[in-house]
Amino acid sequence: MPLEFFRTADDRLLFDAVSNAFSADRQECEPDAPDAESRAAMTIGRQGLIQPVNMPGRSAEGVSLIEASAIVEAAGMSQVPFALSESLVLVSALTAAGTVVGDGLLNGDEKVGVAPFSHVNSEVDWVLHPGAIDANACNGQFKEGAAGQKVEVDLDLRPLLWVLMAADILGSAQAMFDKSLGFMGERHQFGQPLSSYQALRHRAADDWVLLEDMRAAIDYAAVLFDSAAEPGEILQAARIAKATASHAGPVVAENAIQHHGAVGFTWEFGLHFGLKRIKSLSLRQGTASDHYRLIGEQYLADIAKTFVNSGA
Amino acid sequence: MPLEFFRTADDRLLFDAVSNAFSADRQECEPDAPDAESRAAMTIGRQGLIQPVNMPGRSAEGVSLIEASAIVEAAGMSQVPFALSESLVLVSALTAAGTVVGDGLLNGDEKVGVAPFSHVNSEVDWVLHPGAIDANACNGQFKEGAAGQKVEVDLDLRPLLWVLMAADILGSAQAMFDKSLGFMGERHQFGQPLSSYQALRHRAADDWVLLEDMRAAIDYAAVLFDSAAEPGEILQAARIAKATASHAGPVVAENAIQHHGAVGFTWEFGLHFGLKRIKSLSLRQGTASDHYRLIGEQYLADIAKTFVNSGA
Amino acid sequence: MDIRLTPEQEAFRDGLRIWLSSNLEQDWDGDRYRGPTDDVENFALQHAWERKLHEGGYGGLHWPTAYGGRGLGIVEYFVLMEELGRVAAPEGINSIGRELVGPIILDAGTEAQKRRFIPRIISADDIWCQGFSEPNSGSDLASVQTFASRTDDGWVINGQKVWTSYAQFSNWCILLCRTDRTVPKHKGMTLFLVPTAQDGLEIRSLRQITGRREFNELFLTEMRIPDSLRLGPVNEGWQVANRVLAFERGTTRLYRQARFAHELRGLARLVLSGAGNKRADKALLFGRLSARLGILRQHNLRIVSRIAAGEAIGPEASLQKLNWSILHQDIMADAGELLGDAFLEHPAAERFRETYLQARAETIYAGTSEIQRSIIADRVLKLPRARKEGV
Amino acid sequence: MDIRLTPEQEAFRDGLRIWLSSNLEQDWDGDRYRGPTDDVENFALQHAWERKLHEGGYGGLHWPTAYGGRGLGIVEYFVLMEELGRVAAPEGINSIGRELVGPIILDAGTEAQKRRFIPRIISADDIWCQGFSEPNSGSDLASVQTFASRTDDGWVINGQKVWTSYAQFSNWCILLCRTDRTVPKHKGMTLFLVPTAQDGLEIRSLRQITGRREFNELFLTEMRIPDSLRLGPVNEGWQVANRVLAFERGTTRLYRQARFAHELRGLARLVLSGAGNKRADKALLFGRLSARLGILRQHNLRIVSRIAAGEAIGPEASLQKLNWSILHQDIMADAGELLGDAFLEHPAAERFRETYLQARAETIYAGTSEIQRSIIADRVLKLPRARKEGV
Repeated sequence: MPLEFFRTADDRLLFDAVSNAFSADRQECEPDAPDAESRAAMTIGRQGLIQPVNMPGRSAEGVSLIEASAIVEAAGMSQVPFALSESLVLVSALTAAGTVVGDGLLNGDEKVGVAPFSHVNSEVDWVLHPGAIDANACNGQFKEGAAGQKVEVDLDLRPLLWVLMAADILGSAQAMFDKSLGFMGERHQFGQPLSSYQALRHRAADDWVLLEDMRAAIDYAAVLFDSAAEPGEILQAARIAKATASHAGPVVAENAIQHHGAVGFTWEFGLHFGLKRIKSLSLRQGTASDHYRLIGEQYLADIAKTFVNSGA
Repeated sequence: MPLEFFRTADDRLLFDAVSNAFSADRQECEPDAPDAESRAAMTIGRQGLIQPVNMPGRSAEGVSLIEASAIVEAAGMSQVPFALSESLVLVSALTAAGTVVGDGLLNGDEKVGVAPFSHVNSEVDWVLHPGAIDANACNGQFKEGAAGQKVEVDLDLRPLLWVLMAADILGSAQAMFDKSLGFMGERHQFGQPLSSYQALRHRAADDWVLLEDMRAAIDYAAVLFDSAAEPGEILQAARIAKATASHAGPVVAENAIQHHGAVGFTWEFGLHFGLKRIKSLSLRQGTASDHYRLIGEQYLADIAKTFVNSGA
Repeated sequence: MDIRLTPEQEAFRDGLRIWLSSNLEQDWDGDRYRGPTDDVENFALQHAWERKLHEGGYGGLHWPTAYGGRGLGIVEYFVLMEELGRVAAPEGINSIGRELVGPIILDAGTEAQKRRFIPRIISADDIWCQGFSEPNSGSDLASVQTFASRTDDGWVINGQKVWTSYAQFSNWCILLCRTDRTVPKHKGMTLFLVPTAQDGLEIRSLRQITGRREFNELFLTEMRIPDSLRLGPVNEGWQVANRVLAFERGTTRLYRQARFAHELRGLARLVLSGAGNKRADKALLFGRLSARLGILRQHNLRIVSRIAAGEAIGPEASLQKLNWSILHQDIMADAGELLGDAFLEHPAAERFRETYLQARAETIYAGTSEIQRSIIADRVLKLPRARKEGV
Repeated sequence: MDIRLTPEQEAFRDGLRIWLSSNLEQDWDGDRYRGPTDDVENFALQHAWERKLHEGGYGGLHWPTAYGGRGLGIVEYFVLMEELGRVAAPEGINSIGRELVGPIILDAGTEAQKRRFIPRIISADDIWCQGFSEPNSGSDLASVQTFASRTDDGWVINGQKVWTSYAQFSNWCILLCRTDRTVPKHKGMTLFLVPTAQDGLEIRSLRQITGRREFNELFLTEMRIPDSLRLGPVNEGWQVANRVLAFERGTTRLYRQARFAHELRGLARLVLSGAGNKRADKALLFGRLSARLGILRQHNLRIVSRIAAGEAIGPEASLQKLNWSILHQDIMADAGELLGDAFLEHPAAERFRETYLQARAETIYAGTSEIQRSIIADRVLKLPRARKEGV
């Protein structure tokens, strides 16, 4: 297989299909309505275990992280009102643990949440506690039934969670960006479309670069995971994805509001749903700076190792 | 006396006079020529002690820090090839210490340097070691003859040094900015002057704001010093001036080069003299982040104090 | 240069501090500074505070005694603003009256208008709103379409306004209307003073992303007013408004700097209480923000002392608008970094969550950041343009 | 998606690594990567390295075997670029030949031109420079004034070029000239291949702010060349050059990312050796820079795999130009923060001091950052303009 670091026709097909499903769904429910949760869970709950594509014993229901991140990106783009990243990771964890709960979730009979996502946890049957963010520990994940059962799982869930949260930020930010491009083309000020003002054109170009940066970081971490690369490498790439999205997502979202002027500040226009989603995802599970520091600690530790070696 | 936080007609008169003296001087010497040092030292060496305006026993030769910073700003603007801030501070220190060396310096018979300004120190008779940057210690300054004499001085030289270095950065950055404005008005691309492109217009506006921010921070620290305000307050204001200039100076300077295009990258055009001066001043005696952190430590310590008080 | 207050000014400040400590509610604190989220309750609280300030003698501080003002100077006004901001006192609901309508009437109103309106602004008996923006104007204020036609005894007005803050609680509105379509657009507009409870004026409130309803749309249909409610000469509304707007940008809400400093102290207390993100570089972030707040205050000091010295404030005010609005957004961004999850969940972070959203509007209203940069490029730097451009 | 090399590609890389370890000077290290500061010495070193690479079989890697190339693919070329960057090998002096002139000749040259020039580019027997910019063109490349007039047997050229890197060491120059002043400016230009040792061509070198003399001015006075040195059709020089320039932006100097990574490792070693600024937030700064370097590599991977899949690279290449040039400047800015005084004084920081200056040019040459943003706004985002604007 040749070097292929771009989304293929198949990838785009999946993305479009999921996008269409989500946006059909969205037309029937208010963005903040809790009813929408179960609907969204149904849509994605069947996806099952996220695992490396070429892992021996990969389950038939499994999806690759590339596929999962396309699904979550589409969900962000359609503002699916559900903590999708966490749910997908949870399903993976439970399926990997092989409990009956896994089936209950796959069938949509049981509800799940991920700590510390309190808004999801209010009425769930199971809670997943991802391990604390830590540069050195790669284990530390466990799940726990609300009733107190506890099963260890053997999968480092952090890369999954970080990559999918980054994908959700990317989709949400892309949607706000697209809206602002449309608005800039229509809205006139001083007799010209907003899109003709160079300061806005250039800022839009910079925002597009940020979106592509997020996309590259997410795809890279996902493809490393899917190729069952070395765990430390996967973890570092996932941190880069989360750090990049946590940094760039709010910038793009806030600029999209700025480019809408006062209109973007109204509740009815709805840009705030995306802004809050992005802001929340970017602060949870480690801020941009938190992740950059962890990346840097690892980077410096690696250099120090070669340093000592070359000195010896 | 009413509230008067702006440069008065007298202040501007001094600034213009010094600027004229420096630029007359500059025409006769190459920016990097060592000969220019003594000439520049003559120009400013007579200024004597910088001390609070209304301090009892203020010497007749004394200048206020507002005046001294105007002089140094003018020197930066004319790219006087001499570490003027350090020299002025040194003269102050020596005058305060009341040694005969002070007279030697005032007459231009002796040369001085400030550690760690090694390029100045190569052929000097006296070296001044400003205290290490430290949030808590306000003493720690001493001067030392190259021959080993050592006299303690009772003046905290850090505020003087930081404010004057900031003023030098401001003057240098202002000169580069002014040059780039002129260039943008003359240079045409795609049939229009560069100055008609909104992205450049807006960046120039942001740079102007940065210049004004520096000016405000410098003037404030200087006026606090000149009014003999509380030493801790003066120190914090001087740190703000140095931090602001160390951050903003390089931004303005680098944008000025960008706005000149390839022309600004040529040795002959000479922008690099200002760039190097600014970069060097901004890194010495504490980088922008160093000073911001010290400001923040002080800020948080002050809050913690009120916190404990209100809790008690 | 000198930045010390005179003994009289210091006495004024000390008296004010004592008055504030006994007149603000005992448990008043920063986390309630935006007032209740219920719009009606909030109006009641804000309005009551404005009346209290007036009763305390702090209304119309630097306005002429002839119209009910105290006749003090800009420095005393600055001291008042700083002290109000320092304790995060309520902002009041009538800032348009105090900071825009009052100054315009004092500048361009008739003697009768001054006697009628100024005392009632000072006493907070009248609440004013501002009908300048329109759905298709936005940053391009001179493109207003709302039209006022001459009648025998006055004017009849048709059109639509938008982004009119607190119109639902106001009894008066200052309205910018086109009165001549045949002249260049800056030269055919006139200002009017309009009672809001009047036939032909419908007010519809808009919800903002903070959840509050401050904005309103105004629909004007054959609304009739007498000529005595015209403010300034016919067709010179733009010039009259702009003269004051330039001043306004420099001097209104001088309390912002002090209020932001109050917010930053609140953030620091929350972080020091242990709610913060353990990994954040607290010293760097607080150092940078507090340094920038210091510079913001110094620019205020400069503006105030220049006005005190009789100088005019022009486009330099754009610097201050740019600075405060961007700094406020940066404080809220750093609040996220400093608090991490707690920014989203901690009860004491509610004020920062709302202010994060509110601050998005601040680089848009009263002239977007883009407009401010263009003003600086045009009027301060005088950068040549190739041809007429709007922005 | 798949980012693994094939076994053949891995073998190629392993062989290359072995070759590099035995052919780079034993004490070669990053702090000498810019070469000697003496321009003549530097030329000798760079040129010798290019010959060595050719002798090792690494010249013309992805060019047709018919003209002396190795006939390998873009992925092998990418591997070569990464490995050269990883050890900070000399950049060579003939990048214009390899990355601009070669591709244009292969794309638009006659068979005779291909046979004559391509092998000598591969072997580094010819060194090329580029005469595109002029004193009054700059970013607006289409406004060139240097004019080539038809004669009986060829062309006579008059004009002036500037910013021509390494012209003083080149024996050939690719020249963009106006050949028709009566048509719109993009449609009246033609490319020529010109020997530099020729009557009517004067070269004057310019000193740069790094102290080096890489730039040159070219003065062309009644310079005569035969028609066989015309490259591509008359009056289509702009189209021919632009087709390749778009490609060039995406694929030339793929080694930059690896070279910057080498620089960052050098900076980290210097900081870890204790030379650094004790107060700097090392983890944050190195984390952010290394993350951005990772993303830069991923964009390269994307471009290379799209070319390998037969797709065209268009304006997306502007993304990469923006990213690498700004990241490089940010690395050098953070080097100052991380090193403090040592940035100015430490002998091992010399490379960072020079690169800090050199990087100022990188957001200017090969299309300024402003030009790249405009290309993205126009061609990727397709944002409507009100009227024709140059940038």
